[in-house]
Amino acid sequence: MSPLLQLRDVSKSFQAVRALRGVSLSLHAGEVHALVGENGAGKSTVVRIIGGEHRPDAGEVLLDGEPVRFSSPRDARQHGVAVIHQEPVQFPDLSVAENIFMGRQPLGRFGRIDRAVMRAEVARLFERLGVRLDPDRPARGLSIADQQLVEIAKALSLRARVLVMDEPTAALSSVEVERLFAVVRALCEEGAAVLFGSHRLDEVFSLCQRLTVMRDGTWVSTDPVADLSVDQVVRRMVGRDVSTLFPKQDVEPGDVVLEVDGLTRDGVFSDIAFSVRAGEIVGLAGLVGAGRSEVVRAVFGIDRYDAGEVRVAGKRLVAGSPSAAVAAGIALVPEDRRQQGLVMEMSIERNATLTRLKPLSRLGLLGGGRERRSAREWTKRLQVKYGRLADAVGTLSGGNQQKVVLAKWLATGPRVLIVDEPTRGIDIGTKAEVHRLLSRLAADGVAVVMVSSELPEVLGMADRVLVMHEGRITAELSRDEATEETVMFAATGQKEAAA
Amino acid sequence: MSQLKRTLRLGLITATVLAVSACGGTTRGSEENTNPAGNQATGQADPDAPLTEGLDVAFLPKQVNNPYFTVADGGGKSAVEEFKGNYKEVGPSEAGASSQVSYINTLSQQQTDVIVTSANDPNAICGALNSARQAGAKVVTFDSDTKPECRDVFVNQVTGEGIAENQVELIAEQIGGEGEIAILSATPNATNQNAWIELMREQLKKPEYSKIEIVAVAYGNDEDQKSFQETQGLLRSYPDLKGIVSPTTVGVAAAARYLSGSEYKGKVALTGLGTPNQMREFVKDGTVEAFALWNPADLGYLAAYAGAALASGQITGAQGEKLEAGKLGEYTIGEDGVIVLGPPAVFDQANIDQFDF
Amino acid sequence: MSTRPAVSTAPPALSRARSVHQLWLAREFGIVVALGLLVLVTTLDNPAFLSPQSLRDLLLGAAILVVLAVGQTVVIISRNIDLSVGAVLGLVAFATGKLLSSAPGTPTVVAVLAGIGLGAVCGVVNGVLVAAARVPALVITLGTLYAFRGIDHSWAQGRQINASDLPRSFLGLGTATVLGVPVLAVIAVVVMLVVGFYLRSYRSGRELYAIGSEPAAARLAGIPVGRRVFTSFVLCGALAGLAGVLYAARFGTVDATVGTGIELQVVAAAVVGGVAIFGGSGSVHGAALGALLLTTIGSSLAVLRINPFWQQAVVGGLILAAIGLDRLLAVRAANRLRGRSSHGG
Amino acid sequence: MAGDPAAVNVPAPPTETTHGVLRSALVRWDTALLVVLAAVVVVAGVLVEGFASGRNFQFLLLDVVAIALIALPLTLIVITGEIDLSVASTLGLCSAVMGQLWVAGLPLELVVVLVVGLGAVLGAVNAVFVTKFALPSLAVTIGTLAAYRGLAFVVLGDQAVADFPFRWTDAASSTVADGAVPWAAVVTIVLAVVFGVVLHATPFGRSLYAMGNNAEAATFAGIRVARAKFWLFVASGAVSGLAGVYWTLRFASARADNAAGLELAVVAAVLLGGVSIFGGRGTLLGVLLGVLLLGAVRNALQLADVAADTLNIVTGGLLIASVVVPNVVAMSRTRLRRRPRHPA
Repeated sequence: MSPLLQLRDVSKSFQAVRALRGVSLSLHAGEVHALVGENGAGKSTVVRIIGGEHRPDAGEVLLDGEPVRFSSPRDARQHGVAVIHQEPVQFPDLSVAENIFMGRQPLGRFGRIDRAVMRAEVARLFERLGVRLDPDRPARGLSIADQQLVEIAKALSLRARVLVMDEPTAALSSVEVERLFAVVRALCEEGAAVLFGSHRLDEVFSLCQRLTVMRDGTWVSTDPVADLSVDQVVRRMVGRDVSTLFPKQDVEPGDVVLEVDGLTRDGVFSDIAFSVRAGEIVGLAGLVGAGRSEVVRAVFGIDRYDAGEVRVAGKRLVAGSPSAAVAAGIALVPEDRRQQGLVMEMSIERNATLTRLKPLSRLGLLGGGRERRSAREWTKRLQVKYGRLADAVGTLSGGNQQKVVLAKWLATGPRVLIVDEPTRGIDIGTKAEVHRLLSRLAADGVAVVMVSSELPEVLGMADRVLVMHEGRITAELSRDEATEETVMFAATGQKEAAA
Repeated sequence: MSQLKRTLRLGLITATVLAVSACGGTTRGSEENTNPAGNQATGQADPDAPLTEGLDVAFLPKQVNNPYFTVADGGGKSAVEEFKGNYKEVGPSEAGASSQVSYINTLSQQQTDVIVTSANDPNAICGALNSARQAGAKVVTFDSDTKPECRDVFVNQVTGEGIAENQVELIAEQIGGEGEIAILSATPNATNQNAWIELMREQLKKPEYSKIEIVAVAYGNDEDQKSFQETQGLLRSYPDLKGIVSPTTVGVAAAARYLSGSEYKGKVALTGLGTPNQMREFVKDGTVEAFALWNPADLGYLAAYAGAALASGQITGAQGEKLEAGKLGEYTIGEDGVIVLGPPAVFDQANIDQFDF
Repeated sequence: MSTRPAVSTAPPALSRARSVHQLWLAREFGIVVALGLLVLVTTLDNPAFLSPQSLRDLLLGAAILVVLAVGQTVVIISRNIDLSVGAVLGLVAFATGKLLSSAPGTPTVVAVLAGIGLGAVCGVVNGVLVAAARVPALVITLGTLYAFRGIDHSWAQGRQINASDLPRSFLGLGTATVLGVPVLAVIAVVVMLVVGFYLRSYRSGRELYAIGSEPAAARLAGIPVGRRVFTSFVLCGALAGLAGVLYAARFGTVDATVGTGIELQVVAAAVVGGVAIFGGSGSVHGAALGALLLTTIGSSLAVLRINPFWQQAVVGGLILAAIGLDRLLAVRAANRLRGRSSHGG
Repeated sequence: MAGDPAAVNVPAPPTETTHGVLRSALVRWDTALLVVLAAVVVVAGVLVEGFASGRNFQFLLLDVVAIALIALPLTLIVITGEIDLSVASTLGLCSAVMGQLWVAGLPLELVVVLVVGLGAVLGAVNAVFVTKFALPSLAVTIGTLAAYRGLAFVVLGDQAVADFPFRWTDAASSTVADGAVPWAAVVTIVLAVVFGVVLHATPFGRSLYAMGNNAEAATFAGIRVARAKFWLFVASGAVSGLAGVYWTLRFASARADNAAGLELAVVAAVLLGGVSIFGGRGTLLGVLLGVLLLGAVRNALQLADVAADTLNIVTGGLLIASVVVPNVVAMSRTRLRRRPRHPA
């Protein structure tokens, strides 16, 4: 049978990065096709091209064997191709129902919107998904999981023939996941084709018929799931043996540097307690939306917390003040590089020195090339590849951008380094550099907290792994205890205290 | 440095400055506040000197695009043409107190011989006017004056007494000599308005007006909508109001417009100072019996001649000097260099159609 | 584990929604209350304030501001602003006067349509500059505010159009009443209802909210953002034009300074009426109520013989109070919603 | 591959390119303004009688001083992505209070200090609403724009206080060594230097650009965004108060309606000066040039007897052009650069 949708050696680049190189992929009616690969392997780009957000630089997309060139997401949807994004953007002020039907609300007489029908439609969709959300509530304040469900409902409402899901289950509870799978299977029986991108291999194996592995923007392999084992897949994903990838050498942990005690932010996370010693790397694992980033944000003072306290070297830290945190020697390499890590419009130099303006100024005045020298020194140490220091940091590749973020923080000589998804969306080479860097820092006695969704990374780097689920720490695992299984168990909350 | 310290220090500094400055500072009345340069009529007048030709005469109204001034300046234009000068009108598009200054500066920059202006603020333009005069310009004010030391001559449309008399007379006969009346003025500090209101109160002290009482003075700020609302307010707050006097063109027009569309039409008398064109309709539909105004065109006309006479050395602005003003005939300069145009004209059913301004 | 479904029961979600709705009710209800209190106080002081005549005056006074506020709302909802409405009103008012005085035969309807047309043209200018050149509306409309006013002035050249120059039929529009309700007020209400209906019940209307609420998502949803924004400015301009015609009809005397600085009141009315200055939420009837409140304050100050200078200060206070209140409600709602979801937590 | 230095030269996607072009355009913006200004001066000097004279120069400076003063702090505020529309009303209220205090018989030196202090307080009110309650500065300052002007009228009604000592009123427009440069302008220039150094050469100033471009990233870098904005609004208020003192003395008249509507002129000047309304971009020099350009054009046209109406059209046109032109240029360049990348 001819594939419903097909990519034929598609390539795509963004300024410095070649995101895809000659990727081919085919989806057949009635199949669930898994797309796996590390972050930055190019999955999302594939998804976006199928969804009509990007147009390929080379190669073509075929629908029913016909070459198509989607001009926009709406265009793609009109061709029956729907995408569910990992972190959906929604209209906070509008009702859930309108978020689902925006632009295609059911019309009554005189072309006016028929709200009754719309509400009924939504109710039916939610029924089918087993979701209990009030269609009339505004989208503002929905949890990531709920946003996901709304997106899924939207996709269903499109009666799409090709459904693309990018990490749809990342934030869902297992019950919801089961429900979702039921729906997906039903869709396939109705003749739809589903592309299912996920990190959770267990889900992939239980749901999908075929599986495609991508790495560094290239196609690696496509096989029936039946012929594959988890180990094979993982090895194909990382392209080398897991053990060799993450070189964290053991160091004798020193005194406790960072202590977090009963930290609670109502409705986000509660009673978070842990401590980190000098020279230690503590991994913070869990699913998207489990509250990991929220915890580190609170520790660093970006968000306030309702209860608990944070101590650095025994001294209590003022709540809600990043500058106080910096003064106390904490550094945070945030999750969202483009939004939080860097000021994209500013030059590499300005970004690299943003955290040290005071120390770099003399008599309160900047200048005399002190910034340039400092910037040059640190970008050199981290081997940042750039044209001129005056270039906008936005022109660098993801990996080099991340290095600039690290540079600006390492320059402050932190005692506690918190890294949130430090290698998200950067290429394998740089990734390894970052990992080496982190373990060297640990060796130099810095206390490191690493939030990461990439299990291999966590397992490889961390001396201890804390696992969070829905705002609570559900397990603390030593290096030996921590395995894919134990972590996933705790992360999905399937057994409290999996350890 | 901590917020607290910062604030403390700030406070300390302020305190010291205050202390220092408080003692031995400049207080009100401790110093002369008039410009020594602001001199009165100087030089010798030569009554027989001919009007110089080719004088540059510039009209600077409170605000260009204001119909009243457009008419007045029009009068000035015709005068300037009569004595073969060069007329021009410049001015700000909104009547701000200070907006006239840069125009005065510009004019003195252009070596204008005569500046004829109506002051938005008696003080704000004084400095500029004086520097213009030092640069050789003659300054005539009309309609609203500045401080006397800032101009050579002030052409007053009419004496306050004249207005007050006329207005009280009009309203008295319209309400049949007794009852409550209210005044709808322009802005609370419009120099001439306040003077007139005072004089009207004086008038009403006369025995024949003993039964008439001013119950309120409202301010419409010479804005249509405001005057509208104020009129409503008056009629509502004073149920047995007999009449309204509005000695300002904008006010009287707005009031008339409100009355003509309301239940009070014909029941409440209205008079004031307005232009025939604005009031014609309301006189015809019976909302207004009669109202008054001087002829703005004549005002501008006279001002232009006064300026020319000054520039030609005919007059210096000293009291008692005589001024020959074309078709308007001869005028005598009063004290403080004030020239009075004459009593206002009254417009009613009978004569209104003979006027177009 | 098996407890999870139990957690995700309908009640919390529903009650949540209800409370959210109540918040919005409260928002507009608040204005009504304020309005009521104001009227009450004034009436106690002076019963005449509730006389039919005075009520008629109130409606008359509010009508023009309401029309402008409705137009402004449409623009603000899509995360823009139009500061040029005052200038447009002035320009159109004068143009209408000019038209009718030079061609007295012109039927009122034609005059009205012409005015709306001219207003729309001004709206097109704004719309093109904002949507096509992608320049912030604040800056553009600040510029066109100067420009339109300037054109108005240089056209008027100090001439004034008086009631006597205008045909009675047209002036009638300003004073006529149906069943004791001034025609102007009727027009304003109709405009409000129509635009409100459009925003509530038509896709393009909802899309304006969507654009204001989250532009990125709007593009992703394939909404033609540029075109919608453009239309909103044209609509706003057209309504400003209509307001200009109504102004001419009501006051009869028109010169180039008409409507100077009214844009402030208009924005104030919208904000006081609960329209979020950064788009996404708010309603035209809220804005209309805001406009009514502002005008009522004006005339009750006049009736209470309170120093009229207080008016502007009060308006300013109201704006601050309004945005403060909205913020408060939003935060409350956020806290109530924070973290709760269909699967508990 | 990502690390390949050559890759850096690959054209960036639209957003970055736009920014890049814009910035490079803006680096030249000051120069462009300077050229235009020079051109205007030369042309006017030749064509317009009375333009090229010391006295006229003095008048020109006197006219722009108030705008220039207020523009200084406003520039910093706009660079952080906020805006303050209440400046002119603050000026008015300060002027009104100045009148009342003088009438009350306080020594003028004290009055001046108090008035500037009042300005700072009024600015602090804005600051509290914007930083503590996290309200949009646009809405807040539209509110205080109305409120402060209203209070000014409440304080002084429509009266004018005019009997300030001549020594003081004269000083407001007197010039250095009786030349063409007014003392007021000198004060402004000194303040401009201060603000310029703060903006361009101190950690504080640097952080303003960062928060203007991306407040979130600035916060994550440990920059105290709220505090910085707070003090900027206070400064804006204080300087507006100072401008109020100048205005009152120059026109020898304290009035509630002083400088009504001036905020538009100031914002226009700041934007013409090349400051991005979105924040993150702009230089103080550019703004000063913008102020001078607007002033020079108006002054020249006035001398050429161009009607006030036309002046407004010109001002509006300049403002629109100053924002539209760079944008259009940027967009067209982006298109040029991107075309080859779409062999469709």
